[in-house]
Amino acid sequence: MSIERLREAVKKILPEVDVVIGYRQGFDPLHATPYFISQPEQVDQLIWNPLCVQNLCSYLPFLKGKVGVIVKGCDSRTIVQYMQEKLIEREKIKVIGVPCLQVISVKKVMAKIDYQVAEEVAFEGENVIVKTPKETKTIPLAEVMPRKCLTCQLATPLQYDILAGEAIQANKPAEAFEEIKEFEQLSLEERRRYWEREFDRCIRCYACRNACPMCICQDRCVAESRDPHWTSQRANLTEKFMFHMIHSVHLAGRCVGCGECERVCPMDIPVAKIKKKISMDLKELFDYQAGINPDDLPPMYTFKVEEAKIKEHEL
Amino acid sequence: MAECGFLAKEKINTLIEALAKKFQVFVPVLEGEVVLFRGFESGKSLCLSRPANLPPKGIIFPASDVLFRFNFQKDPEDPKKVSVELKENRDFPLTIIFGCRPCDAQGFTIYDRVYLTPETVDPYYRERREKTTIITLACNAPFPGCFCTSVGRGPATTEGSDLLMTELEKGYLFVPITEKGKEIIKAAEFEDGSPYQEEAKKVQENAAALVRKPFEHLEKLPQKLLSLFENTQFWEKEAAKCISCGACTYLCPTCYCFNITDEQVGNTGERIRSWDSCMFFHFTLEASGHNPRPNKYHRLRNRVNHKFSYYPQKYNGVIACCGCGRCIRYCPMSVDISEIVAHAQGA
Amino acid sequence: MRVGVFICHCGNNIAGTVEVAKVAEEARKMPGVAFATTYMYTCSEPGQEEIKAAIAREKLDRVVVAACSPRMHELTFRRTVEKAGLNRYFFEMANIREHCSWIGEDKELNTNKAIEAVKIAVEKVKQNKPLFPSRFKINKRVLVIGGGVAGMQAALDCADGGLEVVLVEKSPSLGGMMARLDKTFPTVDCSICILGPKMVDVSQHEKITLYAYSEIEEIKGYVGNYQIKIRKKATYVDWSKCTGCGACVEKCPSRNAYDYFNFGVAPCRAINIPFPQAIPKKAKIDPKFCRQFTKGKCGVCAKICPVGAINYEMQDEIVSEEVGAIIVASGYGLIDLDKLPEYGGGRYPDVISGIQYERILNASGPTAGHIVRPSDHTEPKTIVFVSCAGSRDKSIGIPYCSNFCCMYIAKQAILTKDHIPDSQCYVFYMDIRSPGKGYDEFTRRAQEEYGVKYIRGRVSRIYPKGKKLVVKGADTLLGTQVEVEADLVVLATAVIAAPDARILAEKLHISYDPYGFYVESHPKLRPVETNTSGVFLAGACQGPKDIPASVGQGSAAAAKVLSMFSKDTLESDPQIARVNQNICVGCRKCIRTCPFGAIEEQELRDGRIVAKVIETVCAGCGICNSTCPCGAIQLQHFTDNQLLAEVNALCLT
Amino acid sequence: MSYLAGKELRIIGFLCNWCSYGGADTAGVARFKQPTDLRIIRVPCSGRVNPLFVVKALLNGADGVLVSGCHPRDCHYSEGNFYARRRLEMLKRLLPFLGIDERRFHYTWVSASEGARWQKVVTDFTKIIHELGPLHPKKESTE
Repeated sequence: MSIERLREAVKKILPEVDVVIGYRQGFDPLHATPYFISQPEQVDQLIWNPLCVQNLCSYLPFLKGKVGVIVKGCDSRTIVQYMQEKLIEREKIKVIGVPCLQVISVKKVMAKIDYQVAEEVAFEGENVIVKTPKETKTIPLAEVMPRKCLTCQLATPLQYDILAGEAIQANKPAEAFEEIKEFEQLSLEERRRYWEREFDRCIRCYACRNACPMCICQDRCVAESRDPHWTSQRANLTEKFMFHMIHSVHLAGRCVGCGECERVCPMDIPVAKIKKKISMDLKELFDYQAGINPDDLPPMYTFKVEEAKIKEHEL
Repeated sequence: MAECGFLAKEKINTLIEALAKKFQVFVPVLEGEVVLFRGFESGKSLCLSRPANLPPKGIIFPASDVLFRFNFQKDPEDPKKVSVELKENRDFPLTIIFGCRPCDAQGFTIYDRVYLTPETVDPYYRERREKTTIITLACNAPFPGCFCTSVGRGPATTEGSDLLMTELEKGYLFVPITEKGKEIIKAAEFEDGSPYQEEAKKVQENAAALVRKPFEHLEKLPQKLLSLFENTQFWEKEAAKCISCGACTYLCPTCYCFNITDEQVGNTGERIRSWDSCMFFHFTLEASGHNPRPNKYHRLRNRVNHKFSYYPQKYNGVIACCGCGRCIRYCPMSVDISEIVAHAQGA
Repeated sequence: MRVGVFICHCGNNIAGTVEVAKVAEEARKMPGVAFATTYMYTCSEPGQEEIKAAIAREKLDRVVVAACSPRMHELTFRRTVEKAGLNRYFFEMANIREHCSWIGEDKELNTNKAIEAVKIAVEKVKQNKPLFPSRFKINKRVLVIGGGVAGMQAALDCADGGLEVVLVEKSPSLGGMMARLDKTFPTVDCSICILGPKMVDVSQHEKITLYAYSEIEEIKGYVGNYQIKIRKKATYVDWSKCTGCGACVEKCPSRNAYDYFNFGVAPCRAINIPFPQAIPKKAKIDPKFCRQFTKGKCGVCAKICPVGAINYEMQDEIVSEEVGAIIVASGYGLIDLDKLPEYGGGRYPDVISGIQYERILNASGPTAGHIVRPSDHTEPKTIVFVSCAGSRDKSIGIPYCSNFCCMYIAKQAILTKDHIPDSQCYVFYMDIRSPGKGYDEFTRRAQEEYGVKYIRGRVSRIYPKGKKLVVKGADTLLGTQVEVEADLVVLATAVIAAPDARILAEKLHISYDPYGFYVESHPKLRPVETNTSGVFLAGACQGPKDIPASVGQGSAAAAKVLSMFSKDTLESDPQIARVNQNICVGCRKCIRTCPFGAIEEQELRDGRIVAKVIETVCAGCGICNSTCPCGAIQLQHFTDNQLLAEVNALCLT
Repeated sequence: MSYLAGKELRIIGFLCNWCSYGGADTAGVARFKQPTDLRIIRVPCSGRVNPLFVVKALLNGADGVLVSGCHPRDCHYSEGNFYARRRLEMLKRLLPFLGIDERRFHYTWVSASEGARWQKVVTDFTKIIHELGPLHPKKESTE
């Protein structure tokens, strides 16, 4: 898809909305950053490439007035989930859909370039070319794909008012939760130690929470409140573990798998894994996937008198 | 002439092994893709190739510190009579922070002005600070987002360090900065470092030249920022993409804000001092439910102003930002404080 | 905080296996506990006095009693602390009897368990907040669902008590099942003769509004203030004009309509009046059979009707009523004959159900009271009654006893003998259940005076042989096989829940058992109450019942309503959900999950949408509380912090 | 922990007031002997039991957690246990993923009349927890 078409689309809807949320280059060529456009002249700075990773929909519930937003296929599940939960007024939102086959994981690129400063970044065919003071490195996009892209089924967004580009078909295998099933091969003890090791790094900066499009409590999160007093300020494992359980349980049946929680973690904790496990179970239990059908009901907020898949547990 | 020492690369571990006999030594290690400071255990391999994701500030200013424990005792005769006993938690071991970066070390000097001002000395901080020796590794290249030279510092600034090491082709040059640093040089086995000082100087200059300079001339900045205080439009624009998490402040070597809570179960409990962040809504939430900084732009404004306006005004011009770039590098939305400062200058 | 802890010996019930003195001693060490003691019987008058005295003497502001189950005495002690000037919710109970002293053998373990039970209660009570009930006005009208004998009794008692009653009956006439019976046991007096006057009283009572041929469409609101929507089904006859003269029925050309009132013993006309004593005595058209509807032309009744009451265009009508309480007397149903193939039910015309036989016996029934076989209208000489036809039979999911079959079989046998002196009745039975007053004597009379042959055993199968039906069964007393060649077989078909009992239950928010019978609040002590306050039960909707029991419950339910309405306002339980609107982020999840529709949106001045609890509707389940992600909505007296305090007390100390 | 170390383990039960708490009372009235480990927290409805209470208990020192409510369809509030069933099932499947044996958490339905059933539930569950042993061999310090 050409950047021109996107800029056109933005220019086209700008008069109808207060602001359009897109991307521009961040502090270096390897980092894109959300861009709030309210003036036509800003549009020239707008960019679109696999570095545009952030899920811009996360801003929507907190913005008043009419808003335009650039939405990738994966991000569009956020819109759908907001609709399910009536967290946005869809008619107040102008969704500019962008076809997308993959973004890239900046963390993975950083690892490939030894965490040097990226001076230039270019995309050629299936590669991303990164120039650092030391070297110029050509990296196949496939090698720096974030996990969510590996099983992406939504090359074209589920929801859009304008599609900047041609609708395209996803070219990835469907989610089979291999990663989860693999992990479940480990012994209980190993799993326990794994999480203790990972959560031990948590500094409770709440980046995962605040970047999560479904964490709509934000400032009111129970993780910081004293009433209710679910967690203390202790920096011990129990409290860190508890916080991540709160996040995961609150996301049960709501997580749209955008992976923001994991992407933004400065300590590189695989926090999306737990949510994915829950999503896997709820899919099996209730044949439910968050953010696919606007008319669905999140499974934790409804029930059936006879639950086909829940058997009584015997002791 | 300071008798500086030189050590071949492969000897680094031996050095630390030796130090570890007398001190508890914190070293940067690799966990997954994350570099962070952990207590040294022999066999553990160091990661000196890049700055730690999380600066070592927690070693002197813990993320959560039990200041004291309290214990209520009840008179078995008359349960209405209750006495309380306090146990302070203040005996800390001699400590070495090994391999942090100049910016990390400077962070502590920012704290010192606050926690060691004679009229309000923080005993917990002082105790740890005095017992800690900081061995810093100069950067021989900048890292994504960092801008130390713009805030009047550099990849080899010595301020805050006790001993500055520079990576050279064959090994590391150790230049003592303080008495504590000299002690280390004396204590351990070093070759004479003087022949390597030239090479070190070059390495350091090269590095400094490569560091990006998003802004300069900070003299007028404190005043300028104050004049922008009421400019809601400016701050709302800058804060639009901020998601108000605490990554920037918790990863910041100069952020020193804390919260104090008592946690009691049964008759015993603890008073805990834990990191807090001005980016959080709860930071300024008052008991009444009123919050003077209800919006994220209020909070971002405070973070910028604290570092570039309030602090320098209080402490003769010293900027409370060491330019390590972590808040930029790790910001979920790539909010760039250096860009905001530049915008402020231009506004 | 100054918590007082009172540990009850309960005679030896607790002290026998728990060292109460040790519990008190440990309690004194607990944070916030200012006083702890033991007492022989804390719930006794002096025991309560002791608590009051201690509250005053020790300046206690919270009280914990460690004794029996709170389900037993929580209210008692709440009143006690209230009398002593504390808020009644500054009280907690530790159950160290049912959950401790009575179930554990090891005294040391029991004592320790009791100590921890006290610890939990102490930590909880310290978190408790004073709560105050609010009062709300009640609408002193009552809705009675079902115009059978139970419903009518309830309606009349309420109306005589001065209440306005709305009576909704889903069939075209009052009377229910009893109106179909010929005689009643054990007095063998004419059913309709004793029921008729009641029906008349109901229809003429100025305080009773009767909606016949109507059903409950929707129920909104809460105890004291319900809004009811009633569907008046189309009869296609303007009842305000219809005089019940019956001319239309005479002339109706469609003669093969199903006769619901007579359980299809014989067909009836498409337009009909269910029975001579029907109230209201009005005609109605069954569009399934009426030619005007099926063929689109006929109109005979419209031509014949002297008052022009026929209206083929009539539509269902929805009317609204407001009431303060509801009595459910929706009655029961009967298992279909074809559910009993081994008895040839549904296949052989001369195998009929007990209720059908009642209609055959009845002088105003389709056979004008002459006992004839449905197949060839000849008089049967040998009649076999099969009891427990479906009842007490797990294989078809009816393990329970239908309660009154044994009795009506005896009655029907006696009546048969009266009608046909040279007839012989046989009864196949499992047990004869006749515990009522004069009941057993009655069944004996059937055997001893009327020569009814009772055979103890199940019938294995029934098959036709020429004009007769062979009934094969075992005589378990003689241990022999028996075969009876019968002219007519009467099956005492099992009593089941009314067809749409479940649908109604869901509208009422009351629970029902696996068979669809409504569940009372307590099987012994609250037999006519339900768990939904303001909704009461009467008659067989709660389980198979005979007439006197149903009438008794009708009156009981009425008495409950009358006593509830003896006050002008009701006190609402303050243990309900409350929203901290500062915290609420308006995600609406609580609204979606509340079973009672007790939470609504509210827009604040700053435009924020937040949740708001309708105090009188909230039942205090706390689903919203566990649903709310930010803990803004908290169930009072069971808040997160209160429960966390209990968890922490157990985990962290 | 002030439970009798060696003899008991820490087992916490969340019981709905209307059915299971009554069932436990019924068991008591009938003197149905049970192991003493269980500590009961009374809640109005199983629907009140936020799965996070279970997590909180297990993370902070409980060796087993039991949740018991009214049988489906018998909920005093008509729907509470339906929500509980979904949420607790989700949790039961999640726990082993975190390395906590799912047998340490059991949820079931016991009515006020099922004293014998309650006795069995408590006895069997306690037995299982004792087979599994303590979840926190050395209790973590609070720093």
